[in-house]
Amino acid sequence: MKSFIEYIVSIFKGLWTLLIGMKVTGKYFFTPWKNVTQQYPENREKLVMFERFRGEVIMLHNENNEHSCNGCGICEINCPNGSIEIISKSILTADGKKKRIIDQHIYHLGMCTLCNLCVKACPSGALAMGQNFEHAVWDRSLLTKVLNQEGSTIAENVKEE
Amino acid sequence: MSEIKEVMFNSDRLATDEYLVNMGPQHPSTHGVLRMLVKLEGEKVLNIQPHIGYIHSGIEKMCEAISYPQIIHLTDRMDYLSAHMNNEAVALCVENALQVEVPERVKYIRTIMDELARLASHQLWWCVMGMDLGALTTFFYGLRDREMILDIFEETCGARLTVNYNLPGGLMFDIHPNFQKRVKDFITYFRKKLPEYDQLLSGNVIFRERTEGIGHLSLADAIAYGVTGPSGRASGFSNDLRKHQPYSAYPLVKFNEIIDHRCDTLARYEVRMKEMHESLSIIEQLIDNIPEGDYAVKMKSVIKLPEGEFYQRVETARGEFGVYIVSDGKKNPYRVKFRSPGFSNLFALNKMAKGHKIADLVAIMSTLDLVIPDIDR
Amino acid sequence: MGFNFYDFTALTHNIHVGLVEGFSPFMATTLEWVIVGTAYLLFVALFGLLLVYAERKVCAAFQQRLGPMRVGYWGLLQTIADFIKLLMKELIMPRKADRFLYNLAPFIVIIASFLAIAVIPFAPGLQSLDFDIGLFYLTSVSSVGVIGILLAGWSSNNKYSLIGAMRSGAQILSYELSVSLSLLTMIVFAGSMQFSTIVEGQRDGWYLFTGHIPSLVAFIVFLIAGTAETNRGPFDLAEAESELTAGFHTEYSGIKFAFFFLAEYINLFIISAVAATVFLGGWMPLHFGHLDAFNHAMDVIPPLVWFFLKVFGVIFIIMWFKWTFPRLRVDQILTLEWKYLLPINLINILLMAFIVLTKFHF
Amino acid sequence: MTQDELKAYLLDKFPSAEITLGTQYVQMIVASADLHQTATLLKDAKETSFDYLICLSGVDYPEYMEVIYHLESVSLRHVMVLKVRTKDRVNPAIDTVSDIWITAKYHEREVYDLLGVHFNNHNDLRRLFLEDGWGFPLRKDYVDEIRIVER
Repeated sequence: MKSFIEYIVSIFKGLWTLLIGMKVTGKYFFTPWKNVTQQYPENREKLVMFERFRGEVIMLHNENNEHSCNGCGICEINCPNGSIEIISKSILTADGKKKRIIDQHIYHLGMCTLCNLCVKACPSGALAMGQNFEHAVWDRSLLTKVLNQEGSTIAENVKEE
Repeated sequence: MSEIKEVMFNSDRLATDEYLVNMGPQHPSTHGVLRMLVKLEGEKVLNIQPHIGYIHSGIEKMCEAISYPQIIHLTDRMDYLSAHMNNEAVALCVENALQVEVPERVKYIRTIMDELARLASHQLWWCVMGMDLGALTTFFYGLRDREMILDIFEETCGARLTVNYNLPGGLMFDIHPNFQKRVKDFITYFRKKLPEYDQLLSGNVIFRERTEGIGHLSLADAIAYGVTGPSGRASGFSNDLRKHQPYSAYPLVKFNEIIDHRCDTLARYEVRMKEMHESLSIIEQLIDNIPEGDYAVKMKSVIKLPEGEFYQRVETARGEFGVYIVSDGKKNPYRVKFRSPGFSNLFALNKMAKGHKIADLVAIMSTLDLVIPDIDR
Repeated sequence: MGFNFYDFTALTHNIHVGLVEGFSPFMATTLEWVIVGTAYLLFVALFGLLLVYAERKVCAAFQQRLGPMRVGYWGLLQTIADFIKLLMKELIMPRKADRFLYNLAPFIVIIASFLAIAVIPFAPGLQSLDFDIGLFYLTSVSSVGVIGILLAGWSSNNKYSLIGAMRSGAQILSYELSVSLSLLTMIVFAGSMQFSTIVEGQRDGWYLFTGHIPSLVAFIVFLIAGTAETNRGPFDLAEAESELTAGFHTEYSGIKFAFFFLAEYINLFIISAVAATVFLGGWMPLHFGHLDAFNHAMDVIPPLVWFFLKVFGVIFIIMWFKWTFPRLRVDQILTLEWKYLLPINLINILLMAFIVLTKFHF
Repeated sequence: MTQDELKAYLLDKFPSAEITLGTQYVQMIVASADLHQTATLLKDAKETSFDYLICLSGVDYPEYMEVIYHLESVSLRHVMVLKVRTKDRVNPAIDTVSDIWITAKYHEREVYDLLGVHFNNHNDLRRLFLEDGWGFPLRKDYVDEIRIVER
């Protein structure tokens, strides 16, 4: 008899726990305005990434198209997976001296793990992390970027190497 | 007639064969590319042979060629759910080797981040556990709450999963001004949601029937197999390194090591559920008391470890994570070995699931909370 | 040929008379077949698509999501797009599959569903077969589907499929018992197996309310067993995707997969329709004993709307089960049937017989 | 036991082994012939009872191959490092400890896979991550011109 009562009780207890579970899901069903879905391509205008979000490495340029990279190569050394290459060239300065400056700061986005070590290591603060995260391209070669813009020059106040 | 009789009673012609099923490398419940050769008798599991290495990435070999700050960013990719703890293990190991004392602020922030990462990992585990048992809705509820932690990570560390927030000697950035408010908001929010988790899954009669008494792993076996973390603690194996070998700010906080002696799937489930409460209370104790100070000590630009061997153990969401660095005085380590919790935990699966049904195998596997890159490294 | 939205008897009768008068008897019968068959095909295809859409939206709402939103307004055309995709997909067959049985299986499953749908009374006059053994016929034809599932699992030469099919076989064979017994309880109460009589008997109150506790118990048992019959919800062992990838239809692709998929939703409709008819009064409006004003107000809503409202109500409950509960294990599913549902059912029948004999019901 | 007590105890028990107090843990280097016996003693003796093998790693040093066992006692909470060396680089072989700590079975497979150290009496010594016929990548003389780019 005791086991029979236990049997009956177990049925009702079991049903009760099931109803409690249904209460939780039901609560969300009947409050659809609490939905958490973000419709991504539609909300592109409103979508703001966090300021520290690491989307890609960029080189900061001011309004005169000047950057502060002196081509020292510390970022290249600090990069764990070889996604930065610095190509420098030598020019003649006004007073007739030969000087090595940066020609191209090449950045392979396809190899980058966005670890922030290059930005952290840069002594002149030339690099930063950009918030753009839509990197899909049709051709892999497009992922190799030149970070210093066309015709840009080194800013005046940057320490010479 | 005699023909039929012969077929029915002649055991040679009606021989039973073992039923080998390949679970994986692509299978919904292995959560990655794990392959298991499961020997079945009907629904009953007779033997399980895990085959790993499908995403072996040779991180240990890679580490031999790169410097210490760079190693940290590789550890993100091992157990991506405990990325912060893995980072911290390497950072602590290097700091111990160099005898660097990090500021109190760093210790506090690291501990808070650890616990947030543990919460995020347990949340993901909870929702995947529900999904493995067939309750698909848990998956979305868990992810919904995990999103808040990931937002905290993104705002402070700059990334959601592969945070890379630690450096030898401190942190990558200081905490974001919104950090404390966001974390407190999360705690109040999540305190309200946790009872819901219990109502939806823990209390459910089907769930309890599915888990109670399934996948027994005795204390002796847990120690012999080296099953650590919540899975080990559910077998009564007291192995919480936050208690036994406290690091960072863990000596300063009060919390309980959750130990269960029931040894079954339900125990492993409940240990993790209770750990979420403990993590919340740890964060609560620290979040308002973060001391002022630097977020990193100035280290040399090229970090060279003294010659010798260094071992650091930390408690990740899955168990004991160890970093063993052999240095020969150069800027790269001579050899790095990672003791990953998942590796040891995985091989206890055979012991636990033998004799149970296929459905139980899935449940047991999800309570072990395997992360495959953590196993393969 | 007046069109009456409240009673289709005249409409169907007129079509029948028109056909018989206009054509030879053979042609008339053939044309009737074609018309009725096309109507059912269209209904099943459209209702299946609607149910798939509804399931996706309902499950999304349970999970705090939006569900399909891109194709059409609020994703209304999503299932149609999916269907077109499935039609265009390549039909893949495993090399060592049993070719004939592999191709036959999806048809058996879907034919079983079609056979069952024939006896469902949608509205007065809108029912193609009105047997005196309607419920008996329905339970027997709907269990033919399991043969298709077993064949699909066996013939596709896949270990997961075979396990799934065997699970499904054990499950449906057991739960068929509960479905039949809970319906039997209601047959005892209604005194008939004919659908039209059952619906007519609920003019003054649904059986769920008039039959006291036994009919309530029978309703709950029928919901549970019916969910198991359709391989859904917490009983989806046959296609448990976390264990068996996709169970018995792992190896099916394209339109054959669509057949299995459609059959699942038609079965869901049939179970809900039977529940609505037997327990909730079918197309009968909600009537309470002597509240005449209320009853008249309810009569304004057409029977077809009443029927679908009830069906969708039951479908919603079954979906609610599916998106809340974890899946049962294979031995538990049999324990639930043989140790809980069956004894409850047997006692329930006795109780119902007692109530009917003592005329204790309303 | 504290590190010093443990060191003293081990010095007393294993006079032939080379025991030092490392920066973190007590280290004990045993001859490869004594390994199995020493490990059994370390696990079974009441004073030490090292029943939990934390980590088993292999290192390829220029002169020798070394296998390192990090041991902990669950009841006594002390940690030590056991090391064993072999000079043979062509066919390095060390006794297995998988019958003492079951988890060693899989860690030893990993060491065999990546360093090519053979473990005697191991009942299932197969490669774990890599294919048969692959080299032993964690050895210092391993070359892979395709996959390893030197910088």
